[in-house]
Amino acid sequence: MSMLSNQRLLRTVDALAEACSQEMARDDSVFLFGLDVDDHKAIQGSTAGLLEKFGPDRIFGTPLSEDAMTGVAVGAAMAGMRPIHVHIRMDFVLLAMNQLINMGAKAHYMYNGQIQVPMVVRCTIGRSWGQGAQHSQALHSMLMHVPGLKVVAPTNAYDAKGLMIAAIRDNNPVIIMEHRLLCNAEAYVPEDLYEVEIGKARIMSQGDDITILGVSHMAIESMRAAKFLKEEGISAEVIDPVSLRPLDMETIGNSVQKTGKLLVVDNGWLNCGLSAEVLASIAEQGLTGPDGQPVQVARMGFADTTCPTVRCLEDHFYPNGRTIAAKAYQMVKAQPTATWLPPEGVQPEIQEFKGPF
Amino acid sequence: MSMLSNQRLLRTVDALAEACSQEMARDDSVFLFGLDVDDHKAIQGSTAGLLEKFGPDRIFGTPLSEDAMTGVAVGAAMAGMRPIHVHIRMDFVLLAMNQLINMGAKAHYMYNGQIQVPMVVRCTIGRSWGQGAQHSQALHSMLMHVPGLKVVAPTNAYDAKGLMIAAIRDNNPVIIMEHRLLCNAEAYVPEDLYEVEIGKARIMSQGDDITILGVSHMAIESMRAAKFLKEEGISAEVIDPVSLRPLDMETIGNSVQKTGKLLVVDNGWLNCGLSAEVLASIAEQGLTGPDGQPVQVARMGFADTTCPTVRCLEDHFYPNGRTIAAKAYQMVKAQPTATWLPPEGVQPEIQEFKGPF
Amino acid sequence: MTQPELVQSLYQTMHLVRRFEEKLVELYPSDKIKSPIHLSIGQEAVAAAVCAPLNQDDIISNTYRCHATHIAKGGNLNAMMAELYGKATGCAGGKAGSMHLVEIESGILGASAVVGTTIPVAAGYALALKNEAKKTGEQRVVTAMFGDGSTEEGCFAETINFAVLHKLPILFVCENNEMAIHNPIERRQAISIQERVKPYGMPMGHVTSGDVFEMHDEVTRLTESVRAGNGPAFIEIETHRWLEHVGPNNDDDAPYRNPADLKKWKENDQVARLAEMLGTEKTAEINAHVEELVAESVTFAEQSAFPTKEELYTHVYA
Amino acid sequence: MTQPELVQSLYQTMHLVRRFEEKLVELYPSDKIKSPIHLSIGQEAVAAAVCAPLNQDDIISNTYRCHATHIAKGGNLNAMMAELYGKATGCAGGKAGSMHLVEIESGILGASAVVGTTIPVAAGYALALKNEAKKTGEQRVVTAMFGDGSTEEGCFAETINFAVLHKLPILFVCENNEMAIHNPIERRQAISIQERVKPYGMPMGHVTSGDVFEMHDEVTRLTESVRAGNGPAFIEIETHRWLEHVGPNNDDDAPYRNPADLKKWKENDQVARLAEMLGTEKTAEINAHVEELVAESVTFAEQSAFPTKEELYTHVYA
Ligand SMILES: Cc1ncc(C[n+]2csc(CCOP(=O)(O)OP(=O)(O)O)c2C)c(N)n1
Ligand SMILES: Cc1ncc(C[n+]2csc(CCOP(=O)(O)OP(=O)(O)O)c2C)c(N)n1
Ligand SMILES: [Mg+2]
Ligand SMILES: [Mg+2]
Repeated sequence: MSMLSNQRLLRTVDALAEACSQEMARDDSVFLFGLDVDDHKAIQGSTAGLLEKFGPDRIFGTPLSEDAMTGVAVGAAMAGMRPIHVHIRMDFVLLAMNQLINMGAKAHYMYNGQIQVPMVVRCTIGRSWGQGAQHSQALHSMLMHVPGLKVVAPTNAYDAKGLMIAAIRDNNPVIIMEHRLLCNAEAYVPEDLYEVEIGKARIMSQGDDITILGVSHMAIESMRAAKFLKEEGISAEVIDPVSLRPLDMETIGNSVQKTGKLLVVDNGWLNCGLSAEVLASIAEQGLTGPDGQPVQVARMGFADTTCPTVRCLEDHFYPNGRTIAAKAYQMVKAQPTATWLPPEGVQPEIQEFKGPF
Repeated sequence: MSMLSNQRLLRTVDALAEACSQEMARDDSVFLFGLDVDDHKAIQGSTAGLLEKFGPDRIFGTPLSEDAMTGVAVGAAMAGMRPIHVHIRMDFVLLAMNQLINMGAKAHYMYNGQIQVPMVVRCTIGRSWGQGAQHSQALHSMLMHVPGLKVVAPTNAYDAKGLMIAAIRDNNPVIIMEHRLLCNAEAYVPEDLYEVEIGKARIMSQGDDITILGVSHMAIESMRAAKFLKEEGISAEVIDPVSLRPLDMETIGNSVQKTGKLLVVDNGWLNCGLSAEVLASIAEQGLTGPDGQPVQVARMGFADTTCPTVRCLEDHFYPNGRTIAAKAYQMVKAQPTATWLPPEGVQPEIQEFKGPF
Repeated sequence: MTQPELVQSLYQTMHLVRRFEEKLVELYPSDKIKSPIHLSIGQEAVAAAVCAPLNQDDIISNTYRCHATHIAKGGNLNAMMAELYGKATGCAGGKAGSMHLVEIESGILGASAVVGTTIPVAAGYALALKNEAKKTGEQRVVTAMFGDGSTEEGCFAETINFAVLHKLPILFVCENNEMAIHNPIERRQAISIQERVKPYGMPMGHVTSGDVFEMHDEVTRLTESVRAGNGPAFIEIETHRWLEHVGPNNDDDAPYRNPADLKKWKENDQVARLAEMLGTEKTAEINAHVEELVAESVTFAEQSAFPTKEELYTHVYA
Repeated sequence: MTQPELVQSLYQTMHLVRRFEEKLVELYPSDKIKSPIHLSIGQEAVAAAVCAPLNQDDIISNTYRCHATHIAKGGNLNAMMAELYGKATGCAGGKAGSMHLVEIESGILGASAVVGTTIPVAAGYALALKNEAKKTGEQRVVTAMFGDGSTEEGCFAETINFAVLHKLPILFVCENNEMAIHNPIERRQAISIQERVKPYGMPMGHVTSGDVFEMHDEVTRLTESVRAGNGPAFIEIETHRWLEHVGPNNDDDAPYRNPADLKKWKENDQVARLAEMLGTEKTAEINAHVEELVAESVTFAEQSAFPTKEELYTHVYA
């Protein structure tokens, strides 16, 4: 992360609120709307203070009408405004697919550049405390499938602010996928306005033995895995893709050519997902490791099931630092049946998380 | 295709209508509904005769309400009926994503097996005659992403009938993806009731030099490519996956171990798509060809753009027999820049197709 | 049912709902229930009234705020509590939790946490029951529960139209607590639900009094109309949520609350009212029984095992 | 505008639409236009009336059946015909075709082939214009065109509610030809559109006569109400599609047709009526001009080049 002045430790939600507030002050075509954005809970605090500062014309709650409200965002964007539409869970975006994909993603192309759709869709992936089948989905892979859309997934407060600003200024529909467990995570965030480039991955920790690409919350779990692996003398390079579409295959490709091994850990299902895309792209390019051998690849992600509610099943639904480390260990040691598992570690954002929501 | 008695040459749409008719006669819990299913055009003829035979209680048009009508299908299925819900274009399924994914795909799991959702969703991919951005999408990859759904894509009348019957009898939501250009293609179809197994691919033509996996209409184009390649002395094994989720990776894997080369030609976008999944799966398994080298892989599909309306751009949006052959040629000859292109061929289903719809 | 029997029956249901949920309030800080809970405390009368005219094989379709109707429709209390604990003995083996309670043998169609989704699903079930009645001659009915907020989703309008068009055997019940999370209805809806629905010509009811007997009479009248084959009916029942939207706490002083409303509704508490009507002796008897049921459900839940990890992979496909 | 001027202006617009589309009917068998065309022959009066009170910088939002309003709103005829041919000079360079016509400098927001999608999009545009007016003091208006079928989509109900709630400067125009493809309205809608919309309290109109002057007066009244800041208005205009749903042909004897209806509407043809009002001389003058415009558009389209293949990759992202 580049060094900018006036850094403060901020929670991700505060960084998001700050980004919106600064952009709304800078550009009066920006407005923010969605269910519950203007209540006292303020979407975990991520919209806090905006109503007081900008009034109900520029931040307002809506009826429960995700489909039409997405259309309203599309239309307002076509007219030159810069709407930010907020969903408190990504699962509800399934109600907005028609507008997002049939209109939002296509208008600029279909109308041959005459119209732009500079809109932002914020949505949060739920997890823990029994979010269950319908409040825990991460649908980025579906959205990544569609030309015309951009998708980003900040995993820390710094990126959250910089991506939010970049997304607002982008002239295309940008989906910002947040993660409920990361809402309160703190990072140093500059006071100034800055953009985090959409389309650039970030190397979170350098390493030589294996590349681990961790998406959204799995970037955090991958860092945990890297720590476990270090104790075994394995040096993992952890990459946070930050931007999912466009995806920075160059950074990933460079890393795997150095390590010769790639483990993609998606915060989502595998089938036809981001992890498939990355593995396919590496294979298609025929990338090789330092030994000249093809890069060895593997992927992890949500179990190929619906998400169960009870914690003891949920624990097996998601990869975690230990299972990621174990998989990486097998790959590095070239022992596919090795059963080494790191000791139980702490996952404060999970262990400390208590709903009710 | 197995040999059953009483084969007749039937169009795909006639085969679909026959399958529905026979299943509706056999099982009175089956019903068929959707926009325009009961008019004189009868969804290109694929629902012809049903109204006369089964009356308006079991085949009926609906209001323009894709979201709720999908919910109605889910609910009726939960109650033990076997609805077939028809969309004349797959693009409209984007309006049904919430019901399909949040309810249809999850109910059986979320309710721990207490409830089943034996429903069928038929939808047609449009192409040609300026179907354009919003009438040409193939969204199978999005649906394949979701545990709980099944997705099949018949490319001939035989499979259309057999898959329709299998889908009706399946106790899960099954999406049948048809292709507008294949509606009138004829094949021999048994009079009897038979199922085509969901989850089994079909080898369309045997070959040793390269495996070409062609999805939906691209199975036809891949067969054309194989013909071109044959004239160059290249023997391509063409596989039609038939079923997309579950996907028969075993048949594909066996083939690539024989040929050492795989070209996936999807009838859809590449990014996070079926083609990515197949390549990832091959790479993950570390499959090798007869020479012990890793399988060489590549993929083709829709251009990474919205679909344009005018034919001259559309022609470049889709792969075709010639471009597929050219790509396969490069792979087999190990000349990535080889510029061989087969002569112009006939694509009667495209050249003869005249809308208006 | 005689009037005293009705009073007793409604009281027992309401009190059971109340006590079950008060038990949840008590248990929740122990973190044994790890799932969002949307309580119906204050709204029990609706569930009791709505379920009163239903047979076991009639169907109720629920939202995530489903404890009250789950109990009122006759859901097994032990399996319900076990589900909230995420136990293998839960009504969905721990996979559902509070937001997706289900018990098909009691006619309880699975609940959904996506607002509005169950409305067309309920209509689809009703379509099947209309079909069934042609063979059996007996019309089972579907009661579709939903909040005021659901009526803003497009699928509500789509479903109402379809149900009227097909004369489906469904009673739409809008449980109007005038809130969607913290967002008051007047900031979400341009006109009243009554005005919007009236033109469809369904038999309609609108209970604003909070009076459980009025609810009961109206629901009974409309359910019987549905059962008689007259097609769908619609009722809106005004009520008030006493606790926070999700979770076990009061949020009396949250800015979205109007304290006068809360006070008015608490003074209009139907549980207390019916207890008084029944007299201390009868009430004590019922209460004792209710306490046993609730206590038993907790014991059952506590003593049950969690599902084994293999369960993660069961029932993905049927 | 004086009454004679109005007659002339409405006639010219309607006749231009009619002749442009008749030219398409003639051209279509040549296969030069390779895209589904949804013609408005028989419905021209609606477009002429709706666009009459609009300024160039007002916005019209269209469905796939968009030729008539594209012309009436002042869309460039050459660029329009070129678009139907798929030429680089088309209003969207061949990427749009008939179903997605667009010309933002004439206030024509791109059309959509997914029924209902443009309704909330139009409302979003109106939200922006409401905002703009706070700064400029001038209220531009959005006219949202849609068919009777669109009103069954959930987003219609969602949008109406939102528009009324936010007092958006939008005129909703339901062009009711009583058909969605071949499906008559009474088999799709349980109650009339008027009944459904009336409760929202918007200024409303309902023109059943087919009379272009009545349409014009009603649309003008409502557009001015919207422009004056009174919030949304709604008008339903009954009309009849003379040709098949999509394509250039008659389908008079298709089973879904009621020949009496078609006959009645053809006898009520506003193009013929206004021609008569204008007299042969004036009509001939206008007609000659129209023929020139149409012929010129064909020549322009024919002589224009197709886009180069690089165009496939332009404008994916802005
Ligand atoms: C489609 C959808 N949008 C938003 C939400 C978030 N949400 C959960 S409950 C709720 C309020 C629903 O209000 P209402 O229907 O009146 O039910 P109540 O909670 O008052 O019983 C909202 C907006 C959701 N679960 N689903
Ligand atoms: C969401 C959606 N569903 C179905 C279709 C198929 N379709 C195309 S036009 C049409 C009829 C629409 O009727 P109406 O809104 O009355 O417009 P009209 O064609 O009569 O002008 C239908 C169902 C579609 N394009 N989009
Ligand atoms: Mg409510
Ligand atoms: Mg119509």
